[in-house]
Amino acid sequence: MSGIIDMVLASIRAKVPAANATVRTNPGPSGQDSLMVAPESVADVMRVIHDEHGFDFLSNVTGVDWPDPALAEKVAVIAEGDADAEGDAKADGEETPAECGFLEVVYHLYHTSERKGPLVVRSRTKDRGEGAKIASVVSVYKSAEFQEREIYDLYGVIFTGHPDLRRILMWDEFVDHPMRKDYVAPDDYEYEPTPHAAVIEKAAQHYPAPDAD
Amino acid sequence: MKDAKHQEPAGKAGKWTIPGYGLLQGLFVSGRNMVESYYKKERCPVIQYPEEKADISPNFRNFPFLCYDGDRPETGLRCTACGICEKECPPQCIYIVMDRDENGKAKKRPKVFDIDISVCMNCGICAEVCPFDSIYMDGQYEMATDDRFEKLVLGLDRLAKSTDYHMQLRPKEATAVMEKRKAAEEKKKAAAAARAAKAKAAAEKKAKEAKEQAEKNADDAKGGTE
Amino acid sequence: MMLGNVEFEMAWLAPEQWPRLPQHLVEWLVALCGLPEWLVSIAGWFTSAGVVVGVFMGLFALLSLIERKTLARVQNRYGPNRAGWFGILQPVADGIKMLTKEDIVPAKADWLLHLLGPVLIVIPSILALGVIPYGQDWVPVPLELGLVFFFAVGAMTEIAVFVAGWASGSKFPMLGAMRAISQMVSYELPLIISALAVVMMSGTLSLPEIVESQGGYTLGFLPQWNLFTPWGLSAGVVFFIACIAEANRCPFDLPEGESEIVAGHMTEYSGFKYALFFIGEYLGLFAISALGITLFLGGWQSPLPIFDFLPSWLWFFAKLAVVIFIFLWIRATFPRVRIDQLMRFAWLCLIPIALLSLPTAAIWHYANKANNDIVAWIATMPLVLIPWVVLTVLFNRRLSPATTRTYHFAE
Amino acid sequence: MISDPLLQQSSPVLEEGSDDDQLLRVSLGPQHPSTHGVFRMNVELDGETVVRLKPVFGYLHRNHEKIAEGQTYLSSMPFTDRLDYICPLTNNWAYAHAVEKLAGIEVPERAEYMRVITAELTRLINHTAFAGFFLGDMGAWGSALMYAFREREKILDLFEDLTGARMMSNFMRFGGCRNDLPDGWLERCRALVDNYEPFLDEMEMFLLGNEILIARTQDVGQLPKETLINGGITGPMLRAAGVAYDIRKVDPYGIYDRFDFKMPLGEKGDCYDRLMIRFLEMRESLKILKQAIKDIPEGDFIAPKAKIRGFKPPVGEAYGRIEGPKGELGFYLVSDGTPQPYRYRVRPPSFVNLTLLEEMCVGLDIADVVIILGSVDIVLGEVDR
Amino acid sequence: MAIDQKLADDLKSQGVHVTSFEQLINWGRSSSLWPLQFGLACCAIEMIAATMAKYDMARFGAEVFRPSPRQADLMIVAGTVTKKMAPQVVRLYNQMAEPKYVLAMGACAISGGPFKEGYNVLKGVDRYIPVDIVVPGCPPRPEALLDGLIALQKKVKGEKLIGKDRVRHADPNGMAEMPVPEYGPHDLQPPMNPEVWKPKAKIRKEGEA
Repeated sequence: MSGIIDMVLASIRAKVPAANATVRTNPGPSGQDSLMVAPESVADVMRVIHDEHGFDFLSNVTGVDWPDPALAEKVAVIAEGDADAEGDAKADGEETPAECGFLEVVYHLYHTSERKGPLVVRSRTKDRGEGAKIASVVSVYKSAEFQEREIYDLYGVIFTGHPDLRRILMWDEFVDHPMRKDYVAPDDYEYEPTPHAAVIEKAAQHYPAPDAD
Repeated sequence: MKDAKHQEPAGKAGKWTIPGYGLLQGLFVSGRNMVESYYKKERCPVIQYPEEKADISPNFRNFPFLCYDGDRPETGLRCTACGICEKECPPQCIYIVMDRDENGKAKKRPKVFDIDISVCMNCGICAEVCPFDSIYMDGQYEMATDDRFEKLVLGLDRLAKSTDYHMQLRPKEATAVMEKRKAAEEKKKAAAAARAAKAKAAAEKKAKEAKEQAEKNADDAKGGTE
Repeated sequence: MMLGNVEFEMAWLAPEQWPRLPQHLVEWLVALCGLPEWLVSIAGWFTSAGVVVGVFMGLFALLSLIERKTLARVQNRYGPNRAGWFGILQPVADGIKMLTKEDIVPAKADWLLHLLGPVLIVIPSILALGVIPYGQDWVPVPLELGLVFFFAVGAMTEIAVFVAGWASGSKFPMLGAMRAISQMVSYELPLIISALAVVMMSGTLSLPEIVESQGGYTLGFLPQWNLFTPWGLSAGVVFFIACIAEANRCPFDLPEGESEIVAGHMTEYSGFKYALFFIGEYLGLFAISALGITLFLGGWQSPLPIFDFLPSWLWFFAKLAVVIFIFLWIRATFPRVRIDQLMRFAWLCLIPIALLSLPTAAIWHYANKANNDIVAWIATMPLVLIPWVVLTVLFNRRLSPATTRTYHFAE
Repeated sequence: MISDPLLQQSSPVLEEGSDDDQLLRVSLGPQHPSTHGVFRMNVELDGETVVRLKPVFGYLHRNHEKIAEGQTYLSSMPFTDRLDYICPLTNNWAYAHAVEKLAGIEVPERAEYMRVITAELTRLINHTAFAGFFLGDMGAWGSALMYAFREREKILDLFEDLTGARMMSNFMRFGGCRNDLPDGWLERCRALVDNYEPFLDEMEMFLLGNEILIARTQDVGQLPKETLINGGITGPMLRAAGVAYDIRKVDPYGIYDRFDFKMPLGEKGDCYDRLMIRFLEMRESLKILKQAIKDIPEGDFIAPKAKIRGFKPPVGEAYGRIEGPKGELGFYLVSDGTPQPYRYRVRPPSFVNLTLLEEMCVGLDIADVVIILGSVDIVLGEVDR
Repeated sequence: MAIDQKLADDLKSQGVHVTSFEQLINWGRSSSLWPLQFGLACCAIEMIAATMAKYDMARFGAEVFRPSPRQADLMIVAGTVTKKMAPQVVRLYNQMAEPKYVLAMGACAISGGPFKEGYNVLKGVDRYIPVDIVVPGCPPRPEALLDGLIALQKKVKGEKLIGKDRVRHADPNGMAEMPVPEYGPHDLQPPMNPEVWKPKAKIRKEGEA
């Protein structure tokens, strides 16, 4: 696996220097290391991966919300040992505002005819508000179209260059991004005979003195 | 596709058919199904539900029930209100209140045990995690009602079912559980006896020690006064 | 028993005359009351019409049950069996429910046309049923131009379906109506052309006479029905296929097209208006099958001379049952065709074959004049076989790539 | 509301008042007889020809991912049953596979065999039901569906005996299966497998030669291979176009590398090939089942060290995928070391397979749209999650 | 209108069946409940299975699944009703002709079921439309659905069509149209229809009997 990643990393560093590509090792037993690139050059990186390395199948695109960047550093993203990458990682870390967190998009790519994969590529937005932008890869991989719309819907990541970026799962009038960790679900408490913590709090608001009578 | 070895084709290449042959084949199959449905059970597997019922596998699980030993649910309930099932239940449809005596001491039995079967997802995780062989999955499914609020919350009165019921439902599992419980009980009894003996010994020893201590203290006191 | 100008005859009680018994009795009773003659015949007409409507309404109820039960049996089930003994009251229950159901007229609909649609679809079917010869002596309206009348009236259903679809004021009914118009107009052609061959041979447009012309047996056992002649075979097959399309039955039930356009022209109808569509559809099915039987299956003629003692109308209804069963069987089996395939099939396949059956019939006529069946068969068979050979070759060459499909297996 | 200029620039397709006012705009769904649930397509028709088609999702968006992120790893297992509710056992396996990758759990051999047997039976259910639903989409009056469900009931009886439920099995655990095979189950399974082949013969006779079906399905909805791969299409749909990509072969999970089976490949990739490939795949599944039933060893049905309660995988992330009956079913999990997953993501095959729906449908009839959607074989529980 | 039950029983034993008009109508309605062809989620598969060979709902005259709501009598809400779907479900209900019945099949339709914690899941379809029969289970077995159908038939047979306590749809003022909720920025507007949704609010604090 690392063989592919190193190969891809070398060519990306040569072709798309702006991508700031680094390798992140996975601390878990799965050993699926990933390639971290800058958000605005994701599409260029994908173009290189698709055209030069033959990864023709983008299987999975998904978002992850990291309101707490310290946790993000702990999980899944331990920078690789060599000095070069370390420097990059540091630079990356400095760019990330520590207090506001960020959104991450993870791509899983495969090579269908040579049966290689997965190549995990990830990218982080600058913050979780206005700056949550990532270049869309729909022009390279059509399969990202609906998945990117889903990430936009549920996480609020704006994919620049997406042909039809609308809400996909929720209705168009909906304004929140429900998969974010800080999303608060609408208060539609109702009859619930077996209540547990969250429900009880809501119930108390709905019926100020539930047992008054 | 470098290493995809193509092998013999599976299509029906080169065969000539007359138009309409496939349609006639279709008619033949449906016609055969119709005719055979009159005399072949396999072609007419209808079970006329309310009158006759399909033999459902004993493993079938629908909603949970609580098992009690003996013949009175008030006393024999195996449940200790530990709350493990309440915590593990994926849709959070179990609600338990521990029964307590006047001093607030837990009586190790539920005062309230409600399962909201309008939410229950029949997953069986409660039965799986229960360490006290108390909660099992029932095969009862005829629960249709027109009152969602009153009839779909199962309280202790509707949940508690005797071991005989369990035995009837799943003899194999129930027997295994009974044997296990019996063994455990015996072990417990033995352990209890041993513990009692030990406790007795300890108590004796303690008493002895206390006595000695008292004596010693008395001695000391005596010594002190001297 | 000589009262008025109608005489009671014991012959009325013969099985052959049973269907006309009510008419005779009413006429007799009316005449008994001393009413004028024109009133007697009007009463007779109404009664005979009432018999036809009554019989076919009863058959409709029965068929709606039999259809559900046959479909169920094909699908390895029992079908309705709770309402009454063996489910026999299921149509009654359906009828009661339909009658007592709310009638919704959508806000965007044209209420008058919305009402007219289902009514217009039932009337022509009943009218068309009037000219069919059901038995030797049972022809409700013995018209000289029965066949023309039948087709003229039958064409009205197309308008009714379109009215229903258009008046509903919504999209799926509109699509259904458009499909219905194009389908039914295209299939009128093969239907009429194939009937024309029969007219050519029998030399009459009167349906009772067409049936008469099919009497007799070749070699003493093979009935001389039009279907058992080379030209009749090809015309009959075309007629049967066109029948299915005209009756909007599967596999040509595109106007209804459940999986595509919800319920087509009936989408916005509820309650009894919907039931009327149902009735219209089934009565239309009866009418067109009855015509097919009249034209090609010898009408009320019995298939073997030894069965001649049975009343002729019984034979008619037995044939009707068989034809309807084939309709049901087909419905239980086939998927639906697509609209362009449907049209291409009509124009490129059915109409040429139907047209070819006309010269075939002519050749058969002249060859038969020499009173030599073998010569007639030899002379006409090539014409009948040509379309099938062409079709087979085309089908295997171009239309069916299935014969050239290959599937590979990879490790 | 995010006021980004990018969002205002909505797709040209939705703009009103352009020069195609003559088009008929029809919304197929969410309640429509052949959208397999609550899928919706906004179709613009020129006569009956599709000019544009926009799928609308979300009518069954049940927030599976959000709910799973709030509860333990085990609690999500019964929820996976409800993703693709026609084939719950493969969903179970995919999730268990991902968690096993995440936590590095070994699965005992008997459990692997049990998984293969149940998964292949599930594939049989899915493909059989597919044939039935597909014919239903084409307007057949349910006979094929009835025959399919007649056989499905037999498999469901087996499942009920094994897992305790007809559909929502909740059977796999991290490191094995929940319970062992009941007595006599394997014999019943073997009998079923032996009787399945005649049923398949009958179905093939019933369907595959039918000229109407051939006319309806051939040369409908085909796309070039490269487009399909680029569009993320997986499963029988991709193999019907001749791409040899089956995860059981290219990225073998479980013990699939031990079995002797092949990947059937089509040539054109139209709806007929998709139907045919599924029939051929069922025969391959029967081959696998026969081998698995013969070879299944005695032993543990779950790894002895596996934890049911209080399961906490180490920090890390994993993407595990299996070949579901509908295509690549993947689970992406991020663990932060707590009993709840930090991120839980399902990569549903039927959702991604819909990517190219518009490309396949444009220029064809509305009746073709219905059968193309049928040939994609979607299940809304999985599309919207 | 009502017939003396004793007399009717007496006559029945003599082989004479007496029925009132009301009973006849109710019998017709209950024997011909045509469901709307409308499946939402997992339960829909069990609903289909209930119409198939092994269970055969057709025996009750209820296999005619009508794709158009105008011709359907019974809405089997089989599966999770999401908030995005809820307006459509209410609209379908409104489009059905009276008398119409609703059968909530499965946990999700009754109360949101296992998915009730979801932000997009309606916690029970009875928040917007009146439900006649609920069939618990996740999903209920096909037999359970048939059981629910039989319960509904019983209910229909017992309906009073005239008099003071007549059923809703026999009352000219009976509410047939339910207001359709609208999509709001966070939730549906309104989140429930108070005319229909009258929970017996029984709220307890955690750990309270």
